[in-house]
Amino acid sequence: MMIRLQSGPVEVGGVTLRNHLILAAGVLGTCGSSLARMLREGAGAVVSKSIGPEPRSGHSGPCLVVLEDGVLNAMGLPNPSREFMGELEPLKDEPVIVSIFGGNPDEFGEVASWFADSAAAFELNVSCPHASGYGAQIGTNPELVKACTSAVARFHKPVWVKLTPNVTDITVIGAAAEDGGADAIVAVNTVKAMRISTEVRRPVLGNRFGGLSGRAIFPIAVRCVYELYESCNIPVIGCGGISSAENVIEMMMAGASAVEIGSALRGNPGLFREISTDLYREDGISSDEIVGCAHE
Amino acid sequence: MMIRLQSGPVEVGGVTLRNHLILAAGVLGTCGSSLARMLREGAGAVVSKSIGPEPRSGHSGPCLVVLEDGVLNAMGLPNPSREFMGELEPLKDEPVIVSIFGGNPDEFGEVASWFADSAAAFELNVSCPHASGYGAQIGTNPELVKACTSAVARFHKPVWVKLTPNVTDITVIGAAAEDGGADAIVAVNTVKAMRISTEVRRPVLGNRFGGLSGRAIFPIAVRCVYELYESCNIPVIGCGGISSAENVIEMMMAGASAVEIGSALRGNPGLFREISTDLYREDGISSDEIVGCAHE
Amino acid sequence: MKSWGVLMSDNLPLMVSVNRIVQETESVKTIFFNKNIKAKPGQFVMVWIPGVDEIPMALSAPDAITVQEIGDATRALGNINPGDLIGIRGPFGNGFSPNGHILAVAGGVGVAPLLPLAKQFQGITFLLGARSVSDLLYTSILSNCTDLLIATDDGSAGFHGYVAGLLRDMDLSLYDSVCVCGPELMMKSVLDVLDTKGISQRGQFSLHRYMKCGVGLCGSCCMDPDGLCVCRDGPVFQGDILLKSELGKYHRDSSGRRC
Amino acid sequence: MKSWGVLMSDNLPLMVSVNRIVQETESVKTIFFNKNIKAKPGQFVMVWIPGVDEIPMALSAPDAITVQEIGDATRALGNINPGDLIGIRGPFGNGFSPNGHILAVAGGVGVAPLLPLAKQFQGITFLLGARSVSDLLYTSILSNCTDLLIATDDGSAGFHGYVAGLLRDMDLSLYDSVCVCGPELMMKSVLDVLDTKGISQRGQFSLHRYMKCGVGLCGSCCMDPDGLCVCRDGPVFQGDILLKSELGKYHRDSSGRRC
Ligand SMILES: Cc1cc2nc3c(=O)[nH]c(=O)nc-3n(C[C@H](O)[C@H](O)[C@H](O)COP(=O)(O)OP(=O)(O)OC[C@H]3O[C@@H](n4cnc5c(N)ncnc54)[C@H](O)[C@@H]3O)c2cc1C
Ligand SMILES: Cc1cc2nc3c(=O)[nH]c(=O)nc-3n(C[C@H](O)[C@H](O)[C@H](O)COP(=O)(O)OP(=O)(O)OC[C@H]3O[C@@H](n4cnc5c(N)ncnc54)[C@H](O)[C@@H]3O)c2cc1C
Ligand SMILES: Cc1cc2nc3c(=O)[nH]c(=O)nc-3n(C[C@H](O)[C@H](O)[C@H](O)COP(=O)(O)O)c2cc1C
Ligand SMILES: Cc1cc2nc3c(=O)[nH]c(=O)nc-3n(C[C@H](O)[C@H](O)[C@H](O)COP(=O)(O)O)c2cc1C
Ligand code: FES
Ligand code: FES
Repeated sequence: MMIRLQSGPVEVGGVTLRNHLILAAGVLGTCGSSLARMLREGAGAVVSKSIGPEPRSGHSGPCLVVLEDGVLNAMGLPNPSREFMGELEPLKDEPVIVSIFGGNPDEFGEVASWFADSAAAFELNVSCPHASGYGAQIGTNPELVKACTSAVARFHKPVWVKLTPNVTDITVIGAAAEDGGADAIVAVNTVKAMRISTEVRRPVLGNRFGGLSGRAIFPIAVRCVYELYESCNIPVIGCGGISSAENVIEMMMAGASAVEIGSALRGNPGLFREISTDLYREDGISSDEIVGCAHE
Repeated sequence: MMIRLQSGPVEVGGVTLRNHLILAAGVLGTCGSSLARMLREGAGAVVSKSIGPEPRSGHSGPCLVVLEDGVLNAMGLPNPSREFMGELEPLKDEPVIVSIFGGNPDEFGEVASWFADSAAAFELNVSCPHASGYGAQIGTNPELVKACTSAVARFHKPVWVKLTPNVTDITVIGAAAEDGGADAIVAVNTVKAMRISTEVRRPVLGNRFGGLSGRAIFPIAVRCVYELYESCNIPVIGCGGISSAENVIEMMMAGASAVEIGSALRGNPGLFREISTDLYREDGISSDEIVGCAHE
Repeated sequence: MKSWGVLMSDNLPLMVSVNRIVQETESVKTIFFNKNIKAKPGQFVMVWIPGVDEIPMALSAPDAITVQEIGDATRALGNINPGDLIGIRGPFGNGFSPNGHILAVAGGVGVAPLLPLAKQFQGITFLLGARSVSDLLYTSILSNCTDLLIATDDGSAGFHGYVAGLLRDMDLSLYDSVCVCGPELMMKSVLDVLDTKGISQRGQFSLHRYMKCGVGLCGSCCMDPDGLCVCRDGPVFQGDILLKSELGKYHRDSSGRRC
Repeated sequence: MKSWGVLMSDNLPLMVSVNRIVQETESVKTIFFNKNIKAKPGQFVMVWIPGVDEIPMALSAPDAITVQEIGDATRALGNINPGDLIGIRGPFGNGFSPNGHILAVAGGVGVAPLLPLAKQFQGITFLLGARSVSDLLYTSILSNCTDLLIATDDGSAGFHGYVAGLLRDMDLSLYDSVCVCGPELMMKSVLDVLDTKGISQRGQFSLHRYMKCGVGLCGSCCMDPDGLCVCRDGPVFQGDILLKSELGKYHRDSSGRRC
């Protein structure tokens, strides 16, 4: 009964992945060495921490709390900016997608220019729900999404645009990315959320608001991927709450050509290998046979 | 350390509740007898199933699946329409809020007219994420929300407007409800979601799309209540994933004057009494002392 | 978290593959599938016919349901083929809780939830009713494991008349539990007999109500006057609780209207 | 699901109330609180000072942390009062795994994670280093439960010089485990001594890196060249693994830049 996929490289959104399982942005992605480690641990490709126009320390803590069924975080886009170029040097020719952000199309273009040689592709973070002036503040505006995508598309590297689920209609934003020249859509970033410590009567996160990830959001992510698969003509990469081979198959049936995995790596850096072991067989079927099959 | 609230009736949004714990719309709310039962089981007030202009059978099944950390449903607003008036007869003078829906302001007005004598208040369902032409298709449009609210406000009964979290900015919709004359905001309805059965390669719900409720959405609901408390001048009633007295306190600190509880009643119809036992003491503090205290 | 097992993660419907279909009568089939569902006699499952609907069904065996074709979903089940997948949620509900000497009373397809009971407990007296001899279900199994009495409306086999009639003339004081399932009016008649004899509390009736969720949330199966959920508080109720209920008077359709 | 207990539901920070503050040296305080955190020696917690920040701290006792004031968050902890609430996430990390004869080497506030070790294991030889006699921490406790040797940079007590100097002249073959915590350059010197003597693999070093999440997700504590997370793969690493690492060369600040 279980579906097994054929092992081996796949090409999605202009990038040759070693398998369908990609490290999600912002998870173990600030150092070249941790990105390299995730590739060694079996990731088919890795997305870096989101890199912006200036170095940022991020929000004050707590930046992350682990809930029973998910993770709530507000890192605040800490990143070394331009200096991240150095981290990528040992990763030449590896499938490293550089996640970038900016406050406007020019900043997106500027950041992209630093990595135009080293990145296998760009992933545009227009979806972080808790960094003011960035992320979702761009990703909820179709015109800005289109303009930022165009600003990066001119480097002739594949451009993936990562969307926020915190919008009334995600397909409108997906269409804007596609219009701007995106090669793939990544869906989704975290869901805007909050928890409060009742004892000290204040939100637990330093930034008050944060983003929910992990198992709790899997049904929301599946829905977004399903909607985008119907409305877009470019590949969709599923992200949100994936923690097993079964989840991967479900995302693919919703319409994902590949998946990104973040929170489930907590406490289990060997997860990519584990999922691969469950998911792949030499005589497995091609993922083409199941991507989007739940739409028929 | 634990906060205990004073027991006894409270007035919220124009309704005198027996306590802060309200049965959420659509849960055990189609018959007068099940509403009466929930009041006997200790609910401070009950909201009926959403009643619309015509009887509806709802979507074909499956209509609901229980997930590890939540519930996914697409009932499709089944309701007896006008005949629901008969169900309310034995409930005169009980705190019964009638949830209503319609496809436009006139329909909202028409349905409200049937219950203008029997309802303690109206709750406007402009937020169901899976019934085409109704619910969230109205609740994502501020003008329509305002107009529907006004159409019901003319019956001089308290009007609560229940919002969907599936919008870019929930405070805009909250403001529209307030402008329309709402006495309280209820936040939130379910989060649009989907699961797929990988074995049969199709969404598990008959309607494909559904709404996620239960524990998984609690952090999302807390965030929405927190945002609305800052932006609105009318009381906010918190709903989404509440299952314990601690969750109630957390919602109140986010800004909820009362709460609604739905999914957590699964398998535990005695939940209202259990939470009350944990939450109330004769010498407890007034909820005024904690409502919104996480904003300071 | 690793869940490539028999059950899908979470409680998504368990998909089972149809093995074998037995035509029991003109309108009733037993559908056997490839997995066993562990349940108490009288518990039920929600059966998903992909693309059609999901409906409540008793388990007539750990790996079987017994379906009478009456509408869209049951007809779709009637047209199912070996190898087809159907989804199972559950088991749900309370099931029968018999003790002592057991009398089972089944009308038509109501025999389904009583069949596992007959197999599990020894020495049951079983009253099986149907319209006609050709509508009798599972007579050979039941005659093997129970003390079987038959009633047919047309007298084509056994007692000529309704099962309740058969019951009226029996010495019910011999039985500690009377487990009943069948059409609502048949159950109402049985309840009346028990009531007349002052033993309604010994009756355990498995009710049928329109159901959507099966888990006590949606409210579509609630009964007057106590607001009991047939799916969670039932489907089996003690007779004395039903005496003052809507049973036999009205029920509610898919929109919640009384009918 | 019912969770009005000591721990909040989920893993939100456990709020503890400060009981007692002991000024140990000019810049170091021990903060005792009202709940015990069960942890292995060398595991750490994330300490939330509401309204300020959250920082990693060793547990110097099940109900205590030992804080050196160096910046905003540690200064806020220095100004804390009895009755104030702080939040605790954790314990996190691997902790020490000593075996056989244990040598502990502490520099400055690095004594914090080694104190529970000293209390738990008998017969430890403990080298305690500090700038000056007035900076020495926990000497009376340690002299009671360990074989204590002291080193001060200025010679105001014990050996005159760095602890690594003291170490160089000892017969390290007596020890199966060498557990170390202190300033990074001190730890690097200790590692070099062990390496020279060919026993780097006996060293267990508790590292300090900038941390945000504590649970191996955010990547802010990762080390070159293997991408190990100090918060999850550490904070304690075996010496031989550190030999080829960034230790003593550079680390990363809150933005991820090397410094
Ligand atoms: C707990 C429980 C256990 C059940 N077990 C079984 C079982 O083992 N075998 C079995 O065949 N059925 C069983 N049923 C009944 C079965 O669920 C219904 O027959 C089915 O839902 C009808 O679906 P449909 O789409 O085929 O018909 P619909 O299109 O829903 O209905 C067709 C017509 O039949 C009427 N109808 C619907 N349900 C019933 C009913 N129960 N009795 C008489 N008329 C009805 C409707 O009002 C409508 O007019 C059970 C029901 C419950 C609640
Ligand atoms: C696993 C672990 C356990 C720890 N245990 C303890 C403990 O038991 N007691 C204790 O006092 N501290 C401990 N620390 C160090 C402590 O976390 C930092 O001192 C604290 O985070 C500094 O926060 P701040 O806001 O006060 O200073 P910041 O404002 O963050 O920093 C102030 C200045 O100090 C520098 N600085 C920051 N951290 C260090 C450091 N570790 N060493 C030297 N300079 C630094 C910064 O670069 C900056 O210039 C531990 C750290 C880790 C990773
Ligand atoms: C600690 C943490 C940091 C993250 N940082 C980023 C980031 O920098 N850029 C980004 O696009 N997404 C970021 N995300 C979102 C993830 O890439 C991913 O979209 C989200 O967590 C949902 O996937 P998951 O449930 O598998 O974690 C971060 C998530 C976490 C938990
Ligand atoms: C089975 C079911 C039916 C529902 N029906 C309605 C409805 O008719 N009208 C409505 O406004 N909300 C409806 N809801 C949403 C709930 O009222 C509530 O907003 C949501 O479930 C979140 O709360 P919870 O997590 O406590 O269940 C329904 C929810 C469920 C689970
Ligand atoms: S079927 Fe939903 S409550 Fe019983
Ligand atoms: S502190 Fe986040 S990975 Fe270590």
